[in-house]
Amino acid sequence: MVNGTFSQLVTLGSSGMLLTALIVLWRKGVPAYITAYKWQAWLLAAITATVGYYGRDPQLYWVAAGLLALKGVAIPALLRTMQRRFGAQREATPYVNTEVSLVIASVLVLFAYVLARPWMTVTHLPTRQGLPLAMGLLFVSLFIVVSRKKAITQVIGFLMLENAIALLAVVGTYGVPLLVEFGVFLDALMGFLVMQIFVYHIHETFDSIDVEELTRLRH
Amino acid sequence: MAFGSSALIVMVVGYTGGACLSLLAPSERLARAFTALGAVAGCVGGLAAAAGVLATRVPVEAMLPSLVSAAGGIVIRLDMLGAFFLVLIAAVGLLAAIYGITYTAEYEGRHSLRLFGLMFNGFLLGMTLVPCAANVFTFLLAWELMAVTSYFLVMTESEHLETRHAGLWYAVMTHFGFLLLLPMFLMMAPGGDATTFADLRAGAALMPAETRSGVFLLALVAFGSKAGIVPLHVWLPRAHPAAPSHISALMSGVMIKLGVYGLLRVVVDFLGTGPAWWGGLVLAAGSLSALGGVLYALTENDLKRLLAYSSVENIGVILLGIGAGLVLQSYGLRALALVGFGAALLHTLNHACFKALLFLATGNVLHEAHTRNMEQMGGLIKGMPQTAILFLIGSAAAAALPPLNGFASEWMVFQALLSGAQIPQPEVAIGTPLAIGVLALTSGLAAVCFVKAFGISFLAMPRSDNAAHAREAHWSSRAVMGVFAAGCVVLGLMAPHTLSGIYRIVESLSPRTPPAPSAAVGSVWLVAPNGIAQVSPLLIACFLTSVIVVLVAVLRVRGVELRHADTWGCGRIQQTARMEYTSSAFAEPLRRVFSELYRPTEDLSISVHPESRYFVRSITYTSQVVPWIERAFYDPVARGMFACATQVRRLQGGSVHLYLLYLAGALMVALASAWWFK
Amino acid sequence: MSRYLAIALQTLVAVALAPALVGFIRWLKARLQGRRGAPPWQPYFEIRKLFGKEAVVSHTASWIFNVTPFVVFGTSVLVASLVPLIIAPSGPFLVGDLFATVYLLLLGTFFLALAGLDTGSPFGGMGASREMTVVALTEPTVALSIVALALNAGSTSFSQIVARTLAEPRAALGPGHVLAFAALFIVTLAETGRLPVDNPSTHLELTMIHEAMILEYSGPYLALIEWGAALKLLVFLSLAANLFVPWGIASSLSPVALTIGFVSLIAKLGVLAVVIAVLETRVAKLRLFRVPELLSASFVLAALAVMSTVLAR
Amino acid sequence: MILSVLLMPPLLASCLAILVRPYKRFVGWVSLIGASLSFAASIALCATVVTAGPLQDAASATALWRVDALSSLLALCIAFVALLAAILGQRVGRPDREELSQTRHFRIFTNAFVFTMLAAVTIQNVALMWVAIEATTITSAMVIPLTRTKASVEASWKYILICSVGIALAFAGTVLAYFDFVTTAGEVPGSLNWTVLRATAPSLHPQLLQLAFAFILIGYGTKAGMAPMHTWLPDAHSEAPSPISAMMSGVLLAVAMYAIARWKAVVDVSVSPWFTNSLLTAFGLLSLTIGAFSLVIQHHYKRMLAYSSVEHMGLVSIGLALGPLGTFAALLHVVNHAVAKSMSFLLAGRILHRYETTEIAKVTGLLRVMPWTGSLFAVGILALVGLPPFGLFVSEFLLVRAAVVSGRFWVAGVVLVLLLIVFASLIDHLNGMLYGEAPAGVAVGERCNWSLAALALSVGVLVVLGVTLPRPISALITQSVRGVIP
Repeated sequence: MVNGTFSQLVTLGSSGMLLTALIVLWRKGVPAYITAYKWQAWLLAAITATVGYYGRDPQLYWVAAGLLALKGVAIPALLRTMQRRFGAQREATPYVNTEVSLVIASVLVLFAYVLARPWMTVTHLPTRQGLPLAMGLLFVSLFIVVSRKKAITQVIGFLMLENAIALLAVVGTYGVPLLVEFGVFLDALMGFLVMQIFVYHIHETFDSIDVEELTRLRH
Repeated sequence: MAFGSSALIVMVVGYTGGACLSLLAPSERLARAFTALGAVAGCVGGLAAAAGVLATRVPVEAMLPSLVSAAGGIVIRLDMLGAFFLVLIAAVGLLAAIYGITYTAEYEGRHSLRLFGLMFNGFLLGMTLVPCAANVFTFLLAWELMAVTSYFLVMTESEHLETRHAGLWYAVMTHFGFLLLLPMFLMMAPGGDATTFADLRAGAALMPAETRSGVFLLALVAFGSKAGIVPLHVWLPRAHPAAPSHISALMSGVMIKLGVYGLLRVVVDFLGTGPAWWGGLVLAAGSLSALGGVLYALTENDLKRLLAYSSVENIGVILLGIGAGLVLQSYGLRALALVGFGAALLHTLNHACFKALLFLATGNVLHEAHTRNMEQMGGLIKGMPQTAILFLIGSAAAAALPPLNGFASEWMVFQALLSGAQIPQPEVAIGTPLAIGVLALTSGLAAVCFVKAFGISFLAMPRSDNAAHAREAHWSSRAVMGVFAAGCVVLGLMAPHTLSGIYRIVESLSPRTPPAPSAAVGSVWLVAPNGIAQVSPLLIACFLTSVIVVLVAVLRVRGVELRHADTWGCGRIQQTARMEYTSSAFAEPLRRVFSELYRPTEDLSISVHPESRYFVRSITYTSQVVPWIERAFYDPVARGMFACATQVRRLQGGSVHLYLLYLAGALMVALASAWWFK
Repeated sequence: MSRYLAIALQTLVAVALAPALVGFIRWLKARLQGRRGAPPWQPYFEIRKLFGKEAVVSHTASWIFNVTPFVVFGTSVLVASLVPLIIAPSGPFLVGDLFATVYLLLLGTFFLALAGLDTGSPFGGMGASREMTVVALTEPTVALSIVALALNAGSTSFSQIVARTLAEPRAALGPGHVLAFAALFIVTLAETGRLPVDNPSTHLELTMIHEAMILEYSGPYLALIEWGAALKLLVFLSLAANLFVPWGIASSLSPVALTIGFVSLIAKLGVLAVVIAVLETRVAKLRLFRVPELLSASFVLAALAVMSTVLAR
Repeated sequence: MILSVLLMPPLLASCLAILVRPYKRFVGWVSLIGASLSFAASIALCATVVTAGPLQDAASATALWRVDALSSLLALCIAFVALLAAILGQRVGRPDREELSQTRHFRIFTNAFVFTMLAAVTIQNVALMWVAIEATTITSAMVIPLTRTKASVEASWKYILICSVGIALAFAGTVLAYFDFVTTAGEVPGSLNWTVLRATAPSLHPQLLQLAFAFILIGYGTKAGMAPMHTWLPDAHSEAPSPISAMMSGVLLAVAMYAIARWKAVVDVSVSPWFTNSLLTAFGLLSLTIGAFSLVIQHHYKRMLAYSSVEHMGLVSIGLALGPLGTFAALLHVVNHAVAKSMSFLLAGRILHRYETTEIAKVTGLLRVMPWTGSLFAVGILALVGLPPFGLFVSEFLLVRAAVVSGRFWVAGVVLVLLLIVFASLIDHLNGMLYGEAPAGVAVGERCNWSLAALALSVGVLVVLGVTLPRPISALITQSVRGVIP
């Protein structure tokens, strides 16, 4: 029975994360995206802690703490400074309007479930329910990166993609070895910092962070 | 044996030495000297090696397996057929190198003679290695080395725009041929690792019929694009005029013959006997090239393009010989097939001789009159008497007039085709006489073409002051051309000797054939297959000279007073150069006869005086013959490629979202395929 | 020995007879047109007169202009020695076969065209261009008619062909033979510049082909060229006659056979001369760009001849 | 010990560049010495690996670093190209404005970039290899906007975004494979090492590995510049300074290909090779086609070289899919391409420095203006097009032979046709650049200095690879082929 609550908690957490991704598709304002990302990071840290508790793996606590500090607190703060700096309140009209993007998101989640069916037969981990949700989150965040026009929104989409993969790791394998976890952290942070520098560059040279401007290099 | 391989080593060292020395030469003059020195040394080595093999009939072999062992290493084997072509290359190369010394003197300021020296020696090295190669990798290495170096040689006079276009056309067509050689050799390699020619020969015997036909077709197209068979000849009339004259002599006289060498090596040596349609296809290609080549040569006003098209025609004649040989071989008439291949090789030798002479003579004309356009030449025989005589001998040989070598080989091709009529099936036998008709028409048109080439550019009054002031070039160039002219005469008179030697070479190709027909009637007679007809160029020459001597003696005895006066012009006051027949006028009747083939573009514009339309101010008539082969085959391909390119260019649209969409799409496709294929 | 002497004599006879043949045709045409016409041996007087005159050479002409008459006459004489007139030359003395004959004549025309171009006058150029066009278009016909004959006889040398037709008289009337004869006759008219293709007796600038090339010649040079042309006509006619109607050719060297051979040659040449004369009075000259149609007709005849011989075999 | 001599110099040079506050010239010389040191180490490494077999830093299976034939081959290429770039990269960036800070910035990230590539190739742990490759993206992205122009900012943004998204997908694939491994074999220490993965591969689930390979192919394919994920490559390579674009085009693509080859070895054990081969052939042909046709109408020579990289990576991926013969050809092609492409990019940098334009139409009379650079550039292009005396001809010859021997005639046919199109377009562009008159305002003439000698050395290497293919190199490649093909 213990496993029951454990798997329910993990499934709840992962579906919560998927929900936050859908908020980005639904809402228009960039501050809303930042809060959505913050909640997603917190949920990920919670899931990691629960897996650590039930899987009796103390290391995961350190990982959860790291996640919380890095993705839960530091990155949203940096995002807010960036957003205040550019004053990019409204997301420019995206390529795909809201209704159509939500339909696409649902199709992608459906595809993720179809894709994940063979995994369910393979594993008997209690957290296997989280796998398709993680794949769904991966596809939805990919869709966000593809369809949104503001540079900040694309960065948020990319961060959500990394959250999806972290979730996949936690749910699928109860966390990758510590050294690898540390490496992935380092890369996530460095990646985000570089992207942040580039957004400042774009703002400085194009004095707008609308990615539509960036079409000089063609053919 | 040791002599042969040491001669080959001398050859390779000579060329590479010449190449490196000329590259690092301090001054341009020294670079020129080193180029010639290296080339002469290499050619002498090559000649010695080939002569050794031809004399002793023992092939020279050398192995360097350590080099590129993965691809089979460098293997050299010079057999009789290879030696024949090596003699051709080395002889023409030697004379062209000597001619080049004075010819490239005018390049001193404009082009880097160091690069020219490097490329010239590299070109000769590549060409001489092709007949010596004995495994796939060495053959392809030498083949492409020849192509690359000749590309840079064609590009020496790069200031003109059409030279650059010519270079591009040449590079792409040669590479097209090269990229067909690759699969051809690989289809023949049985296990994929055994790639020496001996393995290919063994493997070819066990190949199923359709692979053999596939290999034959690839060989015909690949070597045809190097030899310049009609649909694939488009680079020839562009590259040869653009190259310096002694380079185009080398390319036209010898390089395109390596296409013939490749065809013989693969089809006759490796594949042996094939179905009859092989020979039929070669006959068709031969007649197409012969007729197409000469027809376009007729309408050319640029002397070098005329000679380039005439090379296409002569390649057609060679292919007629090979085609006859193949058809006869497929019906088991081995002795007659031998005559066909022998005739083809004899014509290869003769064409190399007179075409090199003609190109070098054009080089002299270009050097002095600074133009290739025949419409601006005329009266050069006054300023350049010796070049004129040599050009006349070359054009007489090219028009296959009796005592010279062109007649001997063309007569043998006629007899080889005639013996095709003895094939049991009548419907196949009808093909060879029709080929005789095509060959006769071609030789007739060739006669017209060379009357025009010699008559318009050398005779009558000069049409430009450049032509009027033209004087003889350096004595060394005339000496070199003299050697070629002597070659034409001697090869013509001594044709029976060379032919018996060539029969021994062709026999070495397929040892199973019976001994050659009795050519030993007397070393004076050229004998048709199984002795049905004979002709002796030597006796013809003797009778002709004796009759002419008698006539001259008789007239001299009676005394002939000569009075010089103006040309009679129906009472005109003064004869000017503008009244002469021009080259386009000379070819105009035939252009009208074959207008269906030429489809010339004609436009006539008459400008009338403003006051009244009855007073015509000027009439301008321009007519151009654009080879429709290019419009029919090559333009669609180029347009198609550019259309695809514009579509693909649009892929890189510039928007990040588009790129990310590609990424996501690719992911979806990969996941679907992973999920789909259990 | 006697065979070489006979052939040498035969060649001399041909050289001597040629101007008479041209004179006879001119005389016959005059008679048909109701004129008295010059006697058949008039050309001998012309040649003797021309040899006496001085030769005028143009300033622009080069050495080719002086060499051409000798080459033209030389090739004609050499071809006359190859063609079966009275006896069929054979064995080592035979220098060439049919192909060699055609190419020797081509050599003569080659130099004549060059001489035409050499003087720089537009007439010479026009004549050379048209003559070479006609020669180029007749080449395939001549080659195919030779092939038609050679396929029957199995060889392209004259003696073999003559011997084969003598051995099998029935073959002489075969379709291959007749068609080849017709083709070769049309080619003869074209090559020697007879009426349908070119009018030998005119000096009208735009119509003459052969005459235009030799417009500049005078004196002994003109004599040699005229004599060479006459000899070429005799060679073509005797070729047409003896290859297709070989009866009467002396097979042995006995004086009786030789006289029969000579008489039959004269008779055959006479018949052909009459045919040509009648033809020339009846037919008008073809426009230059209708000549290729005539020549392609002869080419089709020759091709049919070849097909009938090959397929009938 | 040799491993540390290989890895340490670039790391130390980068740290030195960070620490030295007022940037001094000697940092450039230090990184040059570091590069030559690591090159010598890589040669020693190859020698030991060929003779003594794979080298590990710790005896047990959980060793972090492991160098077998394949990784030593790639380490050799990386070190050689890094040395070339270090020699040629002395004066970098715009000479007039704040040149010192740019050079310092450049020094830090170039050396870091070399370190990450060397680490990626020698690490045994799959996930850490991913981390190293992600780090290469980040370090190289930092250098692209060295000269702050609209074009370079745009190129850097596209590069970092597309590559990071691609690499993230690759990590998803890695996690999936690890998930499959954990469910079958449980938490084994050092489980993410190649050797352990290959050992347990037969027992993994085929359909799961297929999905994992799909993610990995798309992920690392983006880094390798395979179509249709190649779109960042022309922008990044044409805007980056020439030493960086030489290293990126020469070896960074090869490192990504190395990762795909490693994973193919694992996946082929459980899933039948037909699956991976067909995917690799499909993507290979697509990149060859897009690369070839994009070259036809091309107006910038740097983008021309970038598209030619896409085309060559297409050839390598087709080679990997053609069995042992094909893999031998593919690995030889990687080595040849690294040398030829880096040389061409460095020369393009010199041309850009003299002509100040990347337009092909504006660069004329190259042979007259810069005779040495022009002729070396011509040699580079002729090598890239696959003409005999150079190495690429041997690898393309072996590739086509592998296709014909393995019975895939249509693949060989399509490859040959596309190679002809590439040949035609590159020769046309080269033709336009080499000949013609020197444009006004361009200084004519050039002194032959020792940095050109280094490029002449690389031409020597190409000819040696093309004509002789020395025995140690072919032995190294045959060993690494055994490493890749199960």
